[in-house]
Amino acid sequence: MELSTFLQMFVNGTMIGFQLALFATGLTLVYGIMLIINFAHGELYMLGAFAVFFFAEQLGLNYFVSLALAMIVVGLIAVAAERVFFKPLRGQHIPSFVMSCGLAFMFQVAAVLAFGIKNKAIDSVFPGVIMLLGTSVSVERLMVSLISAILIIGFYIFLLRSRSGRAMRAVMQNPDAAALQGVNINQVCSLGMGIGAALAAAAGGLLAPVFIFNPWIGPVLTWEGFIVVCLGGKTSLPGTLLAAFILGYVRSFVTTLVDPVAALMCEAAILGIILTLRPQGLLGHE
Amino acid sequence: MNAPLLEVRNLTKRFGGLTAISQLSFDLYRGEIVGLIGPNGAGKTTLFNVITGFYPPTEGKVFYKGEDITGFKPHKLVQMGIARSFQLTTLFDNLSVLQNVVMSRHLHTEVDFLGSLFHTPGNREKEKATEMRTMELLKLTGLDTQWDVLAKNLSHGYQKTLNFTITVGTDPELLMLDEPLCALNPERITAIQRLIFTVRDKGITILVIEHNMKALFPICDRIMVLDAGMKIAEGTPKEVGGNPEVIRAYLGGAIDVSDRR
Amino acid sequence: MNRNDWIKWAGLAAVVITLFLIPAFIKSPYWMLVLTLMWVHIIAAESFRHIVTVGEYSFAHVPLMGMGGYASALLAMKLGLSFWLALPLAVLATAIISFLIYYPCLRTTGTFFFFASFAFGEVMRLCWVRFRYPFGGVGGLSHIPRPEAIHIPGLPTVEFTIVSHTSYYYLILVFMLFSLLIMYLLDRSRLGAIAAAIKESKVLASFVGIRVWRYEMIIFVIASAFAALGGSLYAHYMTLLVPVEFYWGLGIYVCVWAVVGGTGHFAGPIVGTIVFGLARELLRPFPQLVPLIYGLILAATLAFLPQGLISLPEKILPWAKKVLARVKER
Amino acid sequence: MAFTKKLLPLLLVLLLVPALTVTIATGCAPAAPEVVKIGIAQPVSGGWAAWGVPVDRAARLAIDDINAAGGITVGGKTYLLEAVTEDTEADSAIAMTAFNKLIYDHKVGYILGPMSSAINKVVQPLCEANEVIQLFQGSFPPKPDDYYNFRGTMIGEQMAPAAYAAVMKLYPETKTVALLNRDEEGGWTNQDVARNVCNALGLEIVADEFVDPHEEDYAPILTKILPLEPDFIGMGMIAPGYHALLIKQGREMGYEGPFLAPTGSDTAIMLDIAGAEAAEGLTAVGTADYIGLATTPLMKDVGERYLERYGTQDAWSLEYYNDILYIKAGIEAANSVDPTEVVKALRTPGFTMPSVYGDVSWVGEEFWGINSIASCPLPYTQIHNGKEVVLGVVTWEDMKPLIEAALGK
Repeated sequence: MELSTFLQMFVNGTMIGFQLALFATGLTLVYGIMLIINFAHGELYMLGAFAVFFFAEQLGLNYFVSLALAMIVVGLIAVAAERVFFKPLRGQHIPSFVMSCGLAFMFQVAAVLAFGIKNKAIDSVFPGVIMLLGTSVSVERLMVSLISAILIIGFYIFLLRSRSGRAMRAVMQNPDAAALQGVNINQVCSLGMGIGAALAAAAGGLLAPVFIFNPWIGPVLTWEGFIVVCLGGKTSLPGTLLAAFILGYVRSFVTTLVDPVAALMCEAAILGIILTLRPQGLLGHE
Repeated sequence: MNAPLLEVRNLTKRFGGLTAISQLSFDLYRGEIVGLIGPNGAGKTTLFNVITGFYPPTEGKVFYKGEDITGFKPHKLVQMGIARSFQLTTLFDNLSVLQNVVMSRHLHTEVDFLGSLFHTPGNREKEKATEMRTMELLKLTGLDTQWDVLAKNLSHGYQKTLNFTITVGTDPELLMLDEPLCALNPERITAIQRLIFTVRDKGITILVIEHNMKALFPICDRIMVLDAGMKIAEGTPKEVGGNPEVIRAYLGGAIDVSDRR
Repeated sequence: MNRNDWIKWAGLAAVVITLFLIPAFIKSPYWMLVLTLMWVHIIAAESFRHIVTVGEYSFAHVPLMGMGGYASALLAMKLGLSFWLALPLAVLATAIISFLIYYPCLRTTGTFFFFASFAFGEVMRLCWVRFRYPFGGVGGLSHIPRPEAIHIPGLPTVEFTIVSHTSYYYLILVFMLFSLLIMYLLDRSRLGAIAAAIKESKVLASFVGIRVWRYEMIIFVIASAFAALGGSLYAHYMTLLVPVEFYWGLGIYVCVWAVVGGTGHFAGPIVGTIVFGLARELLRPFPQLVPLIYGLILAATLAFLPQGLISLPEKILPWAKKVLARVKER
Repeated sequence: MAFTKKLLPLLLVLLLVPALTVTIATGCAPAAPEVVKIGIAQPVSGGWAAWGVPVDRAARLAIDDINAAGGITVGGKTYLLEAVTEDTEADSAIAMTAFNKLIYDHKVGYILGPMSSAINKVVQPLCEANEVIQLFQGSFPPKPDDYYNFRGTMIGEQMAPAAYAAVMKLYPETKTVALLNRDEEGGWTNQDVARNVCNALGLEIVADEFVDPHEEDYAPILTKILPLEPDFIGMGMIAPGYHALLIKQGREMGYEGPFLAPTGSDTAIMLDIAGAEAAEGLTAVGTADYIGLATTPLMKDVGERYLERYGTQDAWSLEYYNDILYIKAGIEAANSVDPTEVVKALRTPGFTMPSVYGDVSWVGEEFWGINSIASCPLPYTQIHNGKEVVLGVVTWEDMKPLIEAALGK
């Protein structure tokens, strides 16, 4: 196999990695703070895509403005959902998981009623392709990766520097201790849910011009997100990044060298093996 | 003197850098009550966890009745007659007191699977027998009045007692108690002290971690003092109480040992 | 037997008789089908609860149900075995496979177990997709032989064809009642008690001498065996198995039925399955709204009935009593 | 045990609930005498709704047209048509219940569905057993004993040959092909046929791949295909929208050759997603732009009314409009609304029916042992600078030799 093909596989993997990373960071955050296995996360991605579609295509706003708006709107929706649906179930894994399934159902119906069933797409924002070493890199996806990276880094800075960021980390490490130190758990939960949802919406909005979307794209993504989260170690954000790229490369290389189903198999197998040999995940703590 | 029941031979446990227990050796003889004291982080609970196979030791061995039991699984140890209680009271929270203690009789109720499946008369008798024995235990520990209360609804003192009852329920020969007296009011303390004696009179050997000196010293035949994972003193309560090293390391220490919360 | 027991047994008898009489006053084959499928789902949900009794939630359960279907379908199609032989063999085979799947999973607990079981179940499911021989690939297995007719001297032969809804109804009803009975007895047996103890505290359980690992495995294997029973019945009823139908879709539904019904109580999953199953059929005129209604039922239940729908009577009985009392006063 | 006290009374209640609801529900199923019910069993919710809803829309449009025109007159008696839609969610169990409800509760004699070939294997025997005429949308070929089962739309065995016939007309110099298809029963069938056709045409198959029906990132699979340098890429049954993505990403990765959509394309979506530049030279068989590419006045008229009623044109929608026309023709010919009579009429040799493509008849006996497929002439189109143009029409006669080759007969 020539070098170019190999490079192409590498590029593809990196792109997938960035997409998964941005999506799964929110999932990890929500799990880390609230221990919610949030099955509705993929629906938040879907809502993000539709929100951008609404603002950019139907209202004709600038793409980046609509992206920001989408993040805010979806974030607020998620905060409301957290307050109404998840608060009573805090700390109970399975009930909150089931509740999130219910939420996912409702979001899907909402999207169907609002936007119909047809596949939607929005015009490409950064058309064009860069060719180097016989490898093609779509500018669009490059920008997606770039913006994802910026968002993730920004989120990390927020997490490390800001006061509420530190509060979040405290809660992720040890909720009880954090509560004792006077951290307002409810606030942190809402904030975490909001930010997690905003990141999901950002992923949705960023990929809306690259891919197509309909009300049912959520669940599959959610499962991929879970695989990433578990692999990285449920509450470890660096772990999530690592896992996202590992999975990206596995997907890219196995699909190209074998076939797509084999790629799915590998992902599931890796997850199972890691979870059983190192239950806390790659970078998770005991 | 007869052969020791439990022999610990230069046991060492390191977590990464820090050494929780270093080169610890001691013997326990049948029918004695040995107290294990030491400041927080002296490695007392770690010692329990290593002996009961929670963590494998870094070095050293543990012998029980002359047999090497290093790293045995808990249920194996229980079969051999070693029982332990937990510092943070662990109970079957949503089961009644009776069910809790019935569970503790697990090894001593031979289960006929089909019998229990179809509730045959024979099986009912067995269950009756177990419940009788359980009620005896509850009478012994004074929980019989609350046999049908859910464990989680018991007062702290009674939860400690139930915890103790469960350990006794497994018919152990060696009983390892982790702070059975901490945060209890005086009459509960005396009650449990009396229990410890009754149990000892049945020929059960007891190793007990406790911070509450006032409560501990009177019941112990021997006291071992741990500091930073090392045994710094051993002897009768009187000797230990008078040992200047101990006083420096511990009794004179910052923490007020008489009522720890 | 005291009065309560009498009521109990009378009630049980009444239920069973009613179930056996339903075909007499429901002539619609469509509703026969709906109920029959519901019985299969009840087997699935109840055996799922059986896993929950030790405090774990398994996502390999539905793939294992599918495995039961595939096993008996393959035995019947490739080896030409009779359904009546294929069924027990499939249950056995699935029990063994479930052991292999849960063996690694049991190193983990809680959420980790949840996802580990998902991963291994998914690997198994993808095997059906990946290997066209013998599993038939994405298209799955079709034209699975139906059960052979039952000949009992002196009675009319019971045929199993695409239109013999009643005989299927009875076949699956009998199997459902059988598995419910066994699971109920297991639940009350010492095994159930041990499961409860393990659920409460694995550590303490091990320190009263319970071999936690072994008992968990026993319970999981039994549960998987019942799931396989359901799967096999489903396969020979539908005569079609498609891998995607044993994806997380049904997995989530089974979990939802069990949890919304109430896993703390034996009858919980039954309630859940029936409520959602009927909701599904009664909402047929508005297909788009089905998920919405599901979501609402689910949210309302989790919010107001933490113990599940099963605890509804306890919640309203006192209130009802009050009302009655007030009525009496007048 | 306290545990069991509540259990059984409760069991009693809750197991009686279904029984009661059932009795109530079954109590109400009246069927007005002068109405002919037509069942539509399609996925109208969930991920496959995009496939099922056009059927529902087109069928209801056709039924309303017929009723507006005074219904169907049989033996001096006028019948109106009535549509009954039941959701199948593309799930075999739910589809089975849907068909049972249609057949036994709604007592319909004619059913449009199902969409999925796999599900058809379960419901088709049911329709046969209950003598219900079934117009099936999947791509699975008929069997000789499927007496009540008709296919108003093209099946895989036709579309692939038609498509490659068109390609050979357009690109005679083609040597190598890459076959990509949807990893799903219909896709497998379609791919098998495509393979045979390509072999028959002497084309070398350099890649033979399947992708998940809902896959959106084709970069990895394209990385596998493109280095093999195919002269063109056949996209099998990959759905409109998804194959637009495939084209877009293929262009991004530097593939210049033509694409082929053997099972029809949806130009609007195509241009919207892939853009005119990328879509240039896309060859498709069948069309979604029934107005712009109308081959008959009826087609144009219906297409326009579909657009104005539903605000969109759907790929493969008017083929389902045809289904209703066939039923109407059958009823009139049989001069009875009884399916057993109608099926006889439909099966009379040389029976021709109106369709938006003009008069058609049931064909296919020489290949599948029974005449069950409507011989719609398929327009094959190509996209040239942002506009879809019809290059010609593939008729049943054109297809025959290739189908023969495809089936190795």
